[in-house]
Amino acid sequence: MNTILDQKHIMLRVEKKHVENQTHATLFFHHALCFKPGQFIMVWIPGIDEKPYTISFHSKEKFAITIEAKGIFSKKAIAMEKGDLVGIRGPFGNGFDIKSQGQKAVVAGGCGMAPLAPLVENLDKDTIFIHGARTREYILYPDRFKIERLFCTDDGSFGHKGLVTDLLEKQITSGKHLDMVYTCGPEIMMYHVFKICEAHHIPCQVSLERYMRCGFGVCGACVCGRQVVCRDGPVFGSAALREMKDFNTKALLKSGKEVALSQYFSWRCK
Amino acid sequence: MNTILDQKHIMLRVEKKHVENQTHATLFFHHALCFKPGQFIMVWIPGIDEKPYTISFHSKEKFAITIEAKGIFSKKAIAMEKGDLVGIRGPFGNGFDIKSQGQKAVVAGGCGMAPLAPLVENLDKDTIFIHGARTREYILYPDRFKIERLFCTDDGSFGHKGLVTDLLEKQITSGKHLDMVYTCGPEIMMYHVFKICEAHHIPCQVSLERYMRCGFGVCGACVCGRQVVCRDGPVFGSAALREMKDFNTKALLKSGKEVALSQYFSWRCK
Amino acid sequence: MTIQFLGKTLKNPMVLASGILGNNCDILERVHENGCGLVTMKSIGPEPRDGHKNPSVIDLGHGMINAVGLPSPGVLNMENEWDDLKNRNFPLIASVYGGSVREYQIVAEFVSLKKPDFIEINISCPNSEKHGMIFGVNPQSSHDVVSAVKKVIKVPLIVKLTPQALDIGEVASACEDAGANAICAINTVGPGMVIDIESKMPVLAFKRGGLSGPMIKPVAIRCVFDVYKAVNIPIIGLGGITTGKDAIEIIMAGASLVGIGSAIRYRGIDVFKKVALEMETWLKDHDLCMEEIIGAAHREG
Amino acid sequence: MTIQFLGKTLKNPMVLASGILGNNCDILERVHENGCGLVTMKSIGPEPRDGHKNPSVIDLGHGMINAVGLPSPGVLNMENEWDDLKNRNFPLIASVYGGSVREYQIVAEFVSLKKPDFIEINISCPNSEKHGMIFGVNPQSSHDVVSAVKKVIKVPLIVKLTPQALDIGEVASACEDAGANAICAINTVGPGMVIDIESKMPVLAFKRGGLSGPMIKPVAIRCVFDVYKAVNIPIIGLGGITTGKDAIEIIMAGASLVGIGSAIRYRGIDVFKKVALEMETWLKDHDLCMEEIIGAAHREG
Ligand SMILES: Cc1cc2nc3c(=O)[nH]c(=O)nc-3n(C[C@H](O)[C@H](O)[C@H](O)COP(=O)(O)OP(=O)(O)OC[C@H]3O[C@@H](n4cnc5c(N)ncnc54)[C@H](O)[C@@H]3O)c2cc1C
Ligand SMILES: Cc1cc2nc3c(=O)[nH]c(=O)nc-3n(C[C@H](O)[C@H](O)[C@H](O)COP(=O)(O)OP(=O)(O)OC[C@H]3O[C@@H](n4cnc5c(N)ncnc54)[C@H](O)[C@@H]3O)c2cc1C
Ligand SMILES: Cc1cc2nc3c(=O)[nH]c(=O)nc-3n(C[C@H](O)[C@H](O)[C@H](O)COP(=O)(O)O)c2cc1C
Ligand SMILES: Cc1cc2nc3c(=O)[nH]c(=O)nc-3n(C[C@H](O)[C@H](O)[C@H](O)COP(=O)(O)O)c2cc1C
Ligand code: FES
Ligand code: FES
Repeated sequence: MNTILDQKHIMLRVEKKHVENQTHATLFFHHALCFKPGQFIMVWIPGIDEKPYTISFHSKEKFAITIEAKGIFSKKAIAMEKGDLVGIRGPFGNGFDIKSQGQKAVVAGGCGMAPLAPLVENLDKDTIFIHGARTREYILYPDRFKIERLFCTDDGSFGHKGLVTDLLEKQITSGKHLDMVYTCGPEIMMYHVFKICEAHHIPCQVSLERYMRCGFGVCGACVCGRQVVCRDGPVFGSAALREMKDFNTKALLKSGKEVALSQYFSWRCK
Repeated sequence: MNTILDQKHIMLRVEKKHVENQTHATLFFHHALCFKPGQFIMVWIPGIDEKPYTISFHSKEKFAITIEAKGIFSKKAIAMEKGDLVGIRGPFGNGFDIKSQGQKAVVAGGCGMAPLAPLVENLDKDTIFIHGARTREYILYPDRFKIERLFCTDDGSFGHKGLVTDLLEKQITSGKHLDMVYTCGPEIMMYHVFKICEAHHIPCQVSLERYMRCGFGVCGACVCGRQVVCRDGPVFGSAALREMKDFNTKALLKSGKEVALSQYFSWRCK
Repeated sequence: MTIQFLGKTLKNPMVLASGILGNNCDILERVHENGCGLVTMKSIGPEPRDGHKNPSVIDLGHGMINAVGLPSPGVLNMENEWDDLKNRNFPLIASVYGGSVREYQIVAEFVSLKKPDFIEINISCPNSEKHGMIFGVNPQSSHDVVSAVKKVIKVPLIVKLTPQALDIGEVASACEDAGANAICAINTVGPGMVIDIESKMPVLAFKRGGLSGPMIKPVAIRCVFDVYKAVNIPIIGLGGITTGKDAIEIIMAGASLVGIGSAIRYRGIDVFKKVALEMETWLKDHDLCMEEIIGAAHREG
Repeated sequence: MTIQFLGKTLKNPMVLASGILGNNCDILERVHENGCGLVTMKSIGPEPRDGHKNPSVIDLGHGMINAVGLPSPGVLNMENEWDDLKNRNFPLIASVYGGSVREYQIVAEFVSLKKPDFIEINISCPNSEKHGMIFGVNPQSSHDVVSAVKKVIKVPLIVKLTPQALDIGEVASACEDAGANAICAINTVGPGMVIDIESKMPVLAFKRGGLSGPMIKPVAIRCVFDVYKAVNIPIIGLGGITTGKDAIEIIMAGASLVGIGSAIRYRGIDVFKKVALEMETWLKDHDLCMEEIIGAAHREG
C-alpha cells in the first residue's frame, strides 16, 4: 500500500513524449512511483484542469501516461513537450488483483490498453491477450509485449474485423478454459465482456471511469451506486459488478446530477 | 536525540510517591521516556500551572521527578497521591555531556541533587561526589548510590559543617586532579563552583534554572544573555558561562522584565 | 450507544459531514451500514451548478484543502435521488444552500416536502463567490435566514456555522433565537491557498479553498466550546475528528453528535464504526456514559 | 541577497517574528548572526503584564498553539534593554500593543524616541482579553489606530494583521490609507483550543490560543495574496514558513520579506541561515532573482 504521504502533490517535468498516433501520445516522467498495475494518478496542467490518468508504463525510476485527445485537457496534454511542467497526485485506487491462479485473458479496447499494459508485462506468456482499436494506426504499443496479441479493428485494417468480444467468445467456445479476464475500454465494451464472462462463469475485473475530483474517496464525485470508483476501484470484480446498478447505465455529471451513461459521455467539461 | 513527536503532550498518573523529607517528595511514573541525564520535562497539574522539572530517576519503563515544596505549584505537587493525573511534555534540553574522559567530580546542593542523580548512576566509581544540604534530613536519596558521597550540611548535623565549595576546594588543594566538574544547586553556589574551577583550569558543567513557558526554544521566556536555557541548556559548559553576563546576576521575570537574580528569587508566580 | 436527537433515535452519535460522499442514496446507505448514525446529503442549491474546475481537493498531509464550489444538480433536478431516498432505512439530513434569504427559503421548502429527517442550512461555505458564507459571519443575517427557513419547513432545522465568524457564539445564539433546533459546527477553516512555486500558480482552480482534517481540530474544539456556552440547543461537532479520542474531546467541548468528513481519507469509509468503537471503549474504561461528558470541559477547574 | 526595505539595507529578506525569543538584545543579536536580516522585539505594552499562566505554549506536531498573553515589562520599565540596543549592529523592529488608540499612541511615541529602525503595531493578537485583536478585524478601527500612531512616531510603521478579519485586504488597504509603510501578515490563526480528555480541561491556562507553524501556512499564503492585491506597500509574509520553498511560496503570494517564528522549534535558531540558503539555491537553479518572483502568483495563468 502507498502511504498517504506518498500521495502528496508534486511537480514533474515531461522527460520524453512518444507520439503513438494522431490522437494518442505517451508522456514519460523520471520519478520513482510506488505503484500497482491499474492504479491512476491525478494530472494537473497548471492553468487548465486536473484529470485522472492511468499509469501505462512503470519502471523503478520512470513512469508514463498515455493520453487520447478528446477535449480541451487531453488535447493540451498530448501537445506538451519535453520540459513542460505537470503536477501529479497519487497513485490512487486499488489496481488489478494479480494474485489469482490459472489461465488469464486480457481484453483491451482502444485507450483501455493503457492501464492493462503494465499488467500484461506482469502476466505469464500463455495469457490470452485481445486488443481492439478503430484502425491499424490506433493500435497502442505495437511492439511492446512479449505475449502474443490477437488484434481486431473496426475496419479490418489489422487483424480480425470486428469487436474484441467476438474474439473473446471465439476463444471460449473453441474450448479454451479461462480463470480470470481483465478488461478495460469503453464501458459498453466492458459490459459485454462482463456478460460473456458471467455466462461462462469466469471471474472478471474491469476498470471503470467516472468524473473525479479528490481521487481519494472523500468528495463523492465518482460514486457509482454503492461504490466509490476512485478508492474502492477503479478496478471492480464480478461480485461488485453484479450489484452495481449503475454499471453501463448511469453516471454523475460534474454537478452531481445522475444521468444515463450516454448523456454522461456526450457531456463536455467546461 | 528525541524526535519532536516524542515531546508531545501526554497525560500520566502518579504510580508511586516517595516522601523524601518534610519539603521534598519524589513522584514515580510508569512510562518509557527517551532520556539523557540533565534533561527536563514540563509538568502540568490540571487547573494549577505547568513548571519544568528535571528527571531524577530513570529506568527503561519508569521515571521520577523530585520536587521541593516552595510555592503553590510545588506544594500541590508534593501533596499528590498515587493515581493523580499530571500532563507532561518533553524531555527537553541538552543534558549533561558525559563523553569526556578522566577524573570527574559532582557537586550537588539541595534539590540540585535531582538532575545529578541519574548522572551519578552513569559515572565511574572513583568519581568525587560532594553533596550539601541544609540539615541531615534534607539529604536526598541517602541510600541510593554506589559511589561514596562527601556530605556537608549548614548546621553540621551530617558530614562537614559548611558549604560544598569548601569540600571541593579541599579536594583540589589536597592534590586531586580533576578533569570535569558537574554541578547543580542554588545559582550562587554554582557560580562559586565555576569560579573555583576557572581558577584551577578545570572544565565544568552547570545546570541553570529560569522561568520557562514553551520549553523548546521559541517563546524567549528563559533567555539568559545569548543563551536559550530550555534549548541550549539547561546545562552549560565553562566556555558559555564565561560569556554569560547574566550568570549569577540577572534573570527575566514572567513579564520579561530583566531583574537582579535576588529579585528574581524573591518573586512569586501568581 | 443509541441516542436521541431532536425526537429521533440514532444508533450512535456519528454523523457523516455534508459534501462528503453523500451524492446518492446507495452510498449514504453504505455509510450508515459502516457505523454512521446520521448521514448528510451533499448541499443542495437552487440551480444546477458544476462547482469549480479541478484541482478542487488536495491533500496536505495533516489535512486537506478544497474548493469544490458547491456543485449541485439543483433542487428541481433530483427526482431520482428523492425516489431512492423515499424508502431509506436510515435517518437523513438534507443540506441546503442559497444565494439569498429567498433562495434558502425556496430550496428548503421544496426539500422539506421530500421528508428528510432534518434540514441543515449551510450558511458557512467559503468556496463560492456568493453563496452562504456571508450569512454565517454575521448574527443578524444568520437570524434572518434561519427565521425565514423555519417558516416554510416541517422538519427540525440544523444550522451549519463557519469558524470565520468573529464571535461564533453570538451567531449561534442568533440562530437559536430565530428558531434553529440544532447547530452544526464547523465548516472548513480559512480559506487558505497553496501556491505551486514551479508554475507560480495557486494549485486550486478557484485559487483559495477551505481547510479540513486533523489540522483544524483545535479551531473546531474552540468553536464548539463557544457555541455550547452560548446556546441551549444540541450541537453537531465536527472538524478534524479522526479518532475516538478526538470524538470524546469535541463532546467534552459541548457536542452531542460528532461529524466526520476528511477522516474517511485517512481511515476508510468504516471510520464511523472505528471511531464509535474507540469511544465506547474509552467510556467503558473510564466508567462514564455519553451524557455525562457532553460539555464536561466547561464544568471542571 | 541584500535587500532594500523602507530605506534600510538588510542582509537578506529573513525576519524574526515578534514574540519569538526577542526578549533581550543579546539574543536578538544572536538571531541576526544566525542569518536573520531583520529582528523583531517581543511586543511592548503600556503597563507591566505577566501574561497568562502555563501551560501557555504547546506543540501539536504540525504546529503549535499559544496563549502567552502579551507579557511585557511595560514600556516605561525597559531602560536596560534600550541601553543595550542603543549600540546594536543590526536592524530592529520594535513591536507595540495597547488597549486603546490612545495607549497605542503613548507606547509607540515613547518607543519611537528609542530609535528602532521600524515600529510594528500588533493589532492582531488573539491571546488577551482586550488587547489588539479588536482593532485588526475591522478596517475602520485599524485606520484609526494607524493614523493616530503615525502622527507621533519618527520611524516607518509596519502594521501586523490577523487572518481572523473577514476581508484582510480591506483592512490592509485601510492601514495603507492611514499611512502604514508596510504590512506584516499574519499573526496566529484561530484561536483554537485543546482539551485534555483525562482531566476534562482545556490544556492552555487561558483555555484558547493562537495557532502557528506549518499547519497555518495555507492561511498565511491566502492572506498575503489578498493583501498584495489590495495595497502597494511592501509585505512581511509569515505564518508556518519553515523551508526555503515555503519562503518562495509566500514571496510569490506577494511578500517582500519573510518572517519566521515557530520554525525555530523544528529547525533550530539557525533556521534563518538555512532558509536563506535554500531560497538562494532555488533561485539560482531557476535563474531567477527575488524581485522577479514577488507576487508572481498574481501574474501567471
Ligand atoms: C481512473 C481513470 C483513469 C483514466 N485513465 C486514462 C488514460 O489512461 N488515458 C486517457 O486518455 N484517459 C484516461 N481517463 C480519462 C481522462 O481522465 C479524461 O476524462 C479524458 O482524457 C478526457 O478529458 P478531456 O478534458 O480532454 O475531455 P473532456 O473535455 O472532458 O471531454 C471530451 C470528450 O470526451 C468524452 N469524455 C469525457 N469524459 C469522459 C469519460 N470519463 N469517459 C468517456 N468519455 C469521456 C466526452 O464525451 C467528450 O466528448 C481516465 C479516467 C479515469 C476516471
Ligand atoms: C530546567 C529546570 C529544572 C527544574 N527542576 C526542578 C526539580 O527537579 N525539582 C524542583 O523542585 N524544582 C525544579 N525546578 C524549579 C521548578 O520549576 C519550580 O520553579 C519550583 O518548583 C518552584 O515552583 P512553585 O510554583 O512551587 O513556586 P513559586 O510559586 O514559583 O515560588 C516559590 C518560591 O520559590 C522561589 N522560586 C521560584 N522560582 C524559582 C526558581 N526558578 N529558582 C529558585 N527559586 C525559585 C521563589 O523565590 C518563591 O519564594 C526546575 C526548574 C527548571 C527551569
Ligand atoms: C471535499 C469537501 C466538500 C465539502 N462540501 C460541503 C458542502 O457541500 N456543504 C457543507 O456544509 N460542508 C461541506 N464541506 C465541509 C464538511 O462538511 C466539514 O464541515 C469540514 O470538512 C470539516 O470536517 P472534517 O475536518 O471532518 O472534514 C466539505 C468538505 C470537504 C473536504
Ligand atoms: C509563543 C508565541 C508568542 C507570540 N507572541 C507574539 C507577540 O508578542 N506579538 C506578535 O505580534 N506576535 C506574536 N506571535 C505571533 C508570531 O509573531 C507569528 O505571527 C505567528 O506565530 C505566525 O508565524 P509562525 O507560524 O512562523 O510562528 C507569537 C507567536 C508565538 C508562537
Ligand atoms: S473522486 Fe472524490 S470520492 Fe472519488
Ligand atoms: S521556555 Fe520558551 S524559549 Fe525557553
